[in-house]
Amino acid sequence: MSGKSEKKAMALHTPMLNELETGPWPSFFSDLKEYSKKKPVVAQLLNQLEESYENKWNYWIGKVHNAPGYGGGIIARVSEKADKYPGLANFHTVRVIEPPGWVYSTEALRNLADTAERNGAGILQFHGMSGDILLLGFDDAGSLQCVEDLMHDGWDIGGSGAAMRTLQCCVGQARCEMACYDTMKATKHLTDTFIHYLHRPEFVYKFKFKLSGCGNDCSNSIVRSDMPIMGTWRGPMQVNQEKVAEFIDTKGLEYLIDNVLTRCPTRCLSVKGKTLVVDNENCVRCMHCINVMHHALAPGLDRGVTILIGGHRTLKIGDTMGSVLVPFMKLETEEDYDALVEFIERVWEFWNDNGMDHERIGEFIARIGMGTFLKGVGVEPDARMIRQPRTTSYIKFEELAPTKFEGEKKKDPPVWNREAESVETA
Amino acid sequence: MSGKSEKKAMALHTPMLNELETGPWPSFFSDLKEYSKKKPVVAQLLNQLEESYENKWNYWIGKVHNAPGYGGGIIARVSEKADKYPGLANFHTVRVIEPPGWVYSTEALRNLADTAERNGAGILQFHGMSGDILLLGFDDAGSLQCVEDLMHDGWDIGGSGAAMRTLQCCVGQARCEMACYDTMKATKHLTDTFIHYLHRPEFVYKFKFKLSGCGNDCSNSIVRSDMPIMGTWRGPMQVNQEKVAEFIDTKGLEYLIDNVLTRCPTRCLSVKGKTLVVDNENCVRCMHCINVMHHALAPGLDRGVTILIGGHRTLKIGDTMGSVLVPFMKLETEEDYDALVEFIERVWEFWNDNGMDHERIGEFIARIGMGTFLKGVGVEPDARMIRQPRTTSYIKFEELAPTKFEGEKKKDPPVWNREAESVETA
Amino acid sequence: MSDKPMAPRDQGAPDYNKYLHPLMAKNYGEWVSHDRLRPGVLVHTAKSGDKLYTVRAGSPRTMSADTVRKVCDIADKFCEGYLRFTARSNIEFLLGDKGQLDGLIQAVEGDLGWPLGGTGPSVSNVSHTQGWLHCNLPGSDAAGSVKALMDDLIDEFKNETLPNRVHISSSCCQINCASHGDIAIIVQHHHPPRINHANMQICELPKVVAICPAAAIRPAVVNGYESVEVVHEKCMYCGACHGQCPSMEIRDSETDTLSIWVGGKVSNARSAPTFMKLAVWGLPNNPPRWPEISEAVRRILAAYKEGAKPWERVGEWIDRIGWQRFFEKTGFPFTRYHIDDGPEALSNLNRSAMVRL
Amino acid sequence: MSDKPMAPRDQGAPDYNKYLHPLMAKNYGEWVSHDRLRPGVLVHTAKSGDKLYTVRAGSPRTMSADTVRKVCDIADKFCEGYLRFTARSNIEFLLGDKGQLDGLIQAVEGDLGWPLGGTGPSVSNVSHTQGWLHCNLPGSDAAGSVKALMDDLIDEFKNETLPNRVHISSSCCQINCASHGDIAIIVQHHHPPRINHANMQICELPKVVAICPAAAIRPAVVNGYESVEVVHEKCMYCGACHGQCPSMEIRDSETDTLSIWVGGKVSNARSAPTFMKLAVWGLPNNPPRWPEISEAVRRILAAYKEGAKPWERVGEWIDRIGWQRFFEKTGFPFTRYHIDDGPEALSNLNRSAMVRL
Ligand code: SRM
Ligand code: SRM
Ligand code: SRM
Ligand code: SRM
Ligand code: SF4
Ligand code: SF4
Ligand code: SF4
Ligand code: SF4
Ligand code: SF4
Ligand code: SF4
Ligand code: SF4
Ligand code: SF4
Repeated sequence: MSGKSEKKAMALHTPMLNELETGPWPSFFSDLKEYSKKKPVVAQLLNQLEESYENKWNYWIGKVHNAPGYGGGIIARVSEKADKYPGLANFHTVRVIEPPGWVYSTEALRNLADTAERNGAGILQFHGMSGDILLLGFDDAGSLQCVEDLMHDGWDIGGSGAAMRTLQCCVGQARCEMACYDTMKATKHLTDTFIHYLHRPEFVYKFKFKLSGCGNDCSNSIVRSDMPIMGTWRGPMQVNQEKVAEFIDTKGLEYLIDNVLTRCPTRCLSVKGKTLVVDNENCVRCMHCINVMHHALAPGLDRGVTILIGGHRTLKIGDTMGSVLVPFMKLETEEDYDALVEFIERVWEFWNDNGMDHERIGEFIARIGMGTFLKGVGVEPDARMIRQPRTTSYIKFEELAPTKFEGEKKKDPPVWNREAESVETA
Repeated sequence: MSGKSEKKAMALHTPMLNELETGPWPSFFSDLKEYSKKKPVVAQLLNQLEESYENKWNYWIGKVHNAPGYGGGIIARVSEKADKYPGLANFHTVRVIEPPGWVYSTEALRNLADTAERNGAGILQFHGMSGDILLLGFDDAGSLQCVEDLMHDGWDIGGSGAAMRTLQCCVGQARCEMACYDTMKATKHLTDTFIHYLHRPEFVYKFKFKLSGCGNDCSNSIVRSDMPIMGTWRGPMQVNQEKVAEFIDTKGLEYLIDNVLTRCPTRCLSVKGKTLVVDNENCVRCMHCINVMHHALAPGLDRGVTILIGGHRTLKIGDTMGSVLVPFMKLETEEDYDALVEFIERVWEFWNDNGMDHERIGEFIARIGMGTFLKGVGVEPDARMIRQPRTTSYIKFEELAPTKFEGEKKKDPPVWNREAESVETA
Repeated sequence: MSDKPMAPRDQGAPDYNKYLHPLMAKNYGEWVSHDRLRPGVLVHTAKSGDKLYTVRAGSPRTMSADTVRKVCDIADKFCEGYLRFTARSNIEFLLGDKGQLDGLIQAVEGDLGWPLGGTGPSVSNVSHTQGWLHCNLPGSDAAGSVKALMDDLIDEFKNETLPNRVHISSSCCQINCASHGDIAIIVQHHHPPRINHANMQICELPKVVAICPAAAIRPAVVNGYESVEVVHEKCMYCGACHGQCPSMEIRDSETDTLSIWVGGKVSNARSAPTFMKLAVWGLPNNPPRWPEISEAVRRILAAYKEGAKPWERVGEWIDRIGWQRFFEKTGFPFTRYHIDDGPEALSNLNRSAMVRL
Repeated sequence: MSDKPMAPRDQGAPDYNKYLHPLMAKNYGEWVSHDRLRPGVLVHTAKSGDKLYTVRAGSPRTMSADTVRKVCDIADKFCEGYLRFTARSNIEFLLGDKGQLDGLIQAVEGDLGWPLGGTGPSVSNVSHTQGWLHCNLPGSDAAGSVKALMDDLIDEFKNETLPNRVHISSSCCQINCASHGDIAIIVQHHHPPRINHANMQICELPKVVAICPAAAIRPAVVNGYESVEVVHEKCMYCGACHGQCPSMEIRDSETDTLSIWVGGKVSNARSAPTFMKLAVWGLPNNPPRWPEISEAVRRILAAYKEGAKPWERVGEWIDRIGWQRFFEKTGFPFTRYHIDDGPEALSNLNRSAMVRL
């Protein structure tokens, strides 16, 4: 940020915010207050924030502002109080794609701090809820320069708008014994392969991936991404019976019964003496027994991923949750990766060809039905995709009737809605 | 039935139906074939049925035909093949209210047989799926005479159309140790009190009660009646610890664990030595442990009913299932009965004032929402009415906005449907 | 016709007290336990120490007046003139004197020819509907197909060797008056209704337009007739219109098929009640004995018998082993039509990463 | 501004290999187990026998460049220059040499002033959103309210004494960018949007009309302006329109309230993932420290801590004891607004006779 506005020192008047200086939890306010001595614009920011606290009101308005050639990545904000706080006249956030697994060298972190400070207000967030590094407080020119500097130093800007969004994954194989596939590698591979779709909003709406190394889902994929990808395994889990016996000796049999056996969702664990018996056929890879007895148990050796589809938060039709789309898929060789990429492209194509404006893929599936969706993306139905089969007997066999996403698309109410129309025309 | 048509003998030609004479299960066909020797019209019926079997086609058409002063109870059918089978020109069913619990004296049964035979084809069904006694095969005059004779002998005709329907209950206290209230008495009481609504279709649509003495629901109330009434109890269940010990001695502890303890839905049973410990606070009165150990366990002593609302089969919006409306209510004294009657009237009034034509109460609730329904019928919300609270954050606090059943009733789409309308007007 | 007055009398339900077996009347509300002496025979014990024996037998539901009289003869001889029917159309002869049990069984099985059974963990009588015998809507028969099915399943009726009770229902159209069951058979249509425009005016137009759940029917003038038309894209072939209006014919003897549904459960025991779910569709409607239906039901029963734990109902068993296994074990194909697209479509998806691999 | 070329370069994700702690790089994919040495300190053991120590501390997420540099100083001193952040915005210092553990802890707690914790069965850091600091939509602040809340819950962060991990989220509008949690705080509006008709033409009308989930917005000419109107009966105050169009103001500092939701669960462990459910609504939006929120969260935590079995997440605990008990134990009223009227309304009713009495 290079304008004059920033230079103008401004006294802090923050009686309410000052109350956020007490208490043991680290205070972003104390930090920024201190920093405002170095960065005057931060004082303007804090004074405006104080007004928000006083009036329970917000003074930011959105605008559109992009780096040339890009369709997103800068969240542009202008202040309604720019007269009073000229430094906030333009105060944008730049989203930066994080290193998969949020791992850093201090060199990289210092580079980010320097870039943020040099071009803008010098405020950083680790991390945004989608996983990005967020750099706050740039004016128009500063944000463009920031982007340029980031690019120069090997970073890339994150997603926004109706585009593929920045991916996020758990630490996975870098530091977790549960990881059933290489989440970081997969995240980088998908990001790099599809980077065009991240930078240029060409979809009907946003599309998020989140990758977790196992069913514990430490990357929150199932409710927060359009395509959750979770690690899992085929065949028997690994059991170290010596360690099982040790576990029983240390913790007691009752602990095993109460905390492991009776907690298995499919009741597929039992104990014979000090040996754990696993009915691997019925194990649904929930991870619980492994979590509790991680010294004795581990995921099986034939590993891969389960791909789900359709998670998102609540806008429009209410929360949707990812549901199983591909029960199991290997993700190791180059061919596996190619297959995944090809598969994703097919899903996107069908969704973008048939989805409505602002329709997340979960909403799209809710509208057209999973059966139709599967056909559209060319996936064979599998009973593992469902909790239970249909309970309603009205079926339109497609051979005999058009599917729901074709035909009178906009005028066709979902079959299940009893429309006022029938009454009106009567 | 007195017309000439009946007298006309007709040879049976039933090659396909004859195949229903083999095998161990009693054959309605063999019975009617034999009977047709006595009742010639039955031969016509069987010959028409044979044609149905041959052509996989049905030859009955409905018509409206009622006893004077009644709006239902006779299901009138005319045959498309009346030329060929003149005895089937009119061939109606008379629904007769069964004795609660389907108990009979042979005197009563013989009376029904005689009445059916005297006035019509002499075919009886024990019972219809709603619980009625069904008498088949009357022409217009015969059916009226049949009704008249039934009335004379103390019977009454059953429900049809948009009316309260014939009630049905399990055998209950007459022969079941599980029964938590007097299902027969309650069935008779509600039938008699509301008999006007059974005979005169004045509702927006049909309304069924089914009454079961306990949660085993032997009268199928929960999916098949608009107001399921199920027996239950408050406070501790009855445990005979001696019999528990006997059970363990005979069947073994493992049997107890595998078939009782681990099957309790809320895991509120445990065993100390040979004593069964019940966490009565968490028992949801599912009946399972009592079913398995009925010599040792019994419902508690403070008994009453749980009233549910809204069960029906699949037409229009798909199956609905009854859900809890009144978690507990005593049903013993006259005041209790009066309270129930008053409550039902309130429910009916709200439904009939606001329901659409042909809208079962379960569909009505699906449309307006249970919260609005409760307010309409003046019942306080209770967390036992729900499986879990709402998961969607959009709430219209009624203090600030009209409820869904008021206002632009017909034109208002349910809040949750994304309408084509929004696109059309764009 | 008689000249007695025809006017509403609103007499209400019969007084059941008159119809109670003396031991029922005496011990009303005082029963303490029951046992099953053998399949088809229950004994209930009252606080007083009285014992009431029940002999349950399969009835065809539809009976001639003469058969009803035969039933009465038996009840007069053994049951002091009292008997009852069950919620599943079985008959129950009530007996106070255990000494007469053999005689009663002999009379029921021998004279009447009705099999004893349907108690405890068995296949009880099939709930069914009118079919071609009386209804105006059926696409299939009920009584006949049930007779054929029960011939096939007779051993499961007469013995108590299943994990828990199995309640089967069979309905002759999608309205499904016989409702849910552990196993349920229904008819399915595959076309919109064909309209007889010439005949249309006999109906109440608004009714039939309003009843359509898919808002597919709209008033129209066709060939000069005031009639309706059906928007084919919207119609889901439910047949609701056909119930209101005979001129809207939903049935098609060429294309109608039968489907089998599993896992309906009404009782609250152990698990909450559940709707039934689609198992297999596209079975032929094949009178007079519908062998394909019997075969499919037997497959389900065999897999259930082999795989379920005691007390698990059909739906509970499948929930434990997973639907994938159900389809494997029965050999029925899992198709995209099994995937729900009704009001609860989303919650019927597998919204988790829990899969058997 | 520099004169370097401004053109899309599509560089993709940073190469994480450059950022891996040496022990991570060496043992990538070869970890065999982990232990918690104390709250906030993990040790992961690799097949090679290597041990990697992790010191996890609560971060405020929003930091000045100077604070980032302080963090780097510590990592340079103890961690060979490597560290990471977690999915919940905690910081993790990575350590190869156990001997340096105390020094590292000292530096983090002392110099940086960030508390150790958030591991195992504790309340971890609160996921939160932009609030008044940067977003255009917030009805409340996020970072500030979270600071106040965590001051209150600090002991639950620093100790591992809960039945299982508790993940809290706090969002500043109904869009809820911080998403589900065992406990989640969101803002609720109680009026339809107020429209600034004079300003309306700056927006893309079709967008805002199409985005409304309730089809409540229609184009209209108001006072000569090309604008829209909202059908109040249909509007459900979601604020989706406000996100598209600043001239449709959904917020109201007088009437907006906060609500708390419980039982969101993402992991598949034991039970399938679940959405969060409404616990209490109508809490005041009370800066700077939102004491009513802290109080309500503490009530939930206290009841959970007392009542849940080990490994039960908040939602699993409530499912076992029943919602009725949850409301009893927390003292929150159960109201008709708790009863779902969304797409899964019917299946969220108690469709059984199972009740605790
Ligand atoms: C910055 C961030 C919150 C944060 O403080 O971390 C954020 C901030 C905004 N979100 Fe978000 N969302 C952020 C993660 C999320 C998440 C969480 C996630 O990705 O895991 C969700 C829920 C998951 C999901 O995608 O459903 C989320 C669901 C939304 C929605 C609702 C989308 C929906 O389909 O339901 C909107 C509104 C929209 O898209 O119209 C939205 C919109 C917005 C906007 C752009 C507001 C707007 O429409 O103008 C906010 C910009 C704030 C600002 O000034 O920077 N944001 N948003 C997060 C992105 C940072 C990053 O890139 O890492
Ligand atoms: C006779 C009976 C079947 C049987 O063979 O036992 C029957 C037969 C008919 N039912 Fe039914 N239903 C019979 C019990 C049921 C049940 C079961 C129950 O009551 O437990 C149901 C499902 C439960 C429910 O109410 O949802 C049932 C759900 C229907 C429906 C669908 C109602 C709905 O809202 O989904 C219709 C169609 C309608 O109402 O428009 C219907 C309509 C009919 C009609 C009247 C067909 C019509 O619309 O013209 C049938 C007349 C057949 C005839 O010629 O006698 N019948 N019907 C049952 C009544 C006998 C009795 O009075 O005891
Ligand atoms: C006679 C009858 C009641 C009536 O008024 O007619 C009846 C009688 C008994 N039922 Fe029932 N049930 C009767 C229909 C039902 C129904 C409804 C139905 O079949 O249409 C159900 C609900 C079915 C469902 O969930 O789909 C029903 C679910 C039960 C259950 C719960 C089973 C379960 O585990 O889910 C029990 C408990 C048990 O089996 O111990 C039970 C238990 C009993 C007991 C043991 C109760 C007792 O202590 O006397 C009775 C003897 C049962 C036997 O067959 O061994 N009864 N029972 C019905 C006989 C029908 C038949 O002929 O087969
Ligand atoms: C570091 C982190 C991954 C990352 O890439 O950043 C992580 C790391 C671990 N998680 Fe996680 N989880 C992390 C976020 C999550 C999340 C997502 C979130 O919090 O937003 C979830 C899903 C939460 C949900 O369901 O709402 C999550 C659900 C789990 C579970 C399942 C808990 C359960 O019983 O439901 C386990 C298993 C366990 O606790 O043993 C687990 C286990 C673990 C283990 C023990 C895995 C391992 O063997 O290393 C790690 C140490 C945990 C500890 O704190 O004791 N992790 N974990 C995240 C730390 C967040 C934090 O700072 O608190
Ligand atoms: S999701 Fe699984 S693999 Fe990834 S960090 Fe969590 S426990 Fe480890
Ligand atoms: S991973 Fe889950 S489902 Fe599999 S055995 Fe362990 S607890 Fe059971
Ligand atoms: S519902 Fe209960 S009381 Fe009635 S017959 Fe069945 S087990 Fe007995
Ligand atoms: S009745 Fe059901 S809930 Fe109650 S203790 Fe017995 S098994 Fe458990
Ligand atoms: S199921 Fe259909 S065809 Fe059969 S009796 Fe009922 S309404 Fe008639
Ligand atoms: S079959 Fe059903 S959906 Fe089709 S027109 Fe008739 S009522 Fe409507
Ligand atoms: S929750 Fe709402 S107000 Fe907060 S950052 Fe997200 S969009 Fe903005
Ligand atoms: S607040 Fe929501 S429901 Fe109301 S007009 Fe705006 S988008 Fe539509």
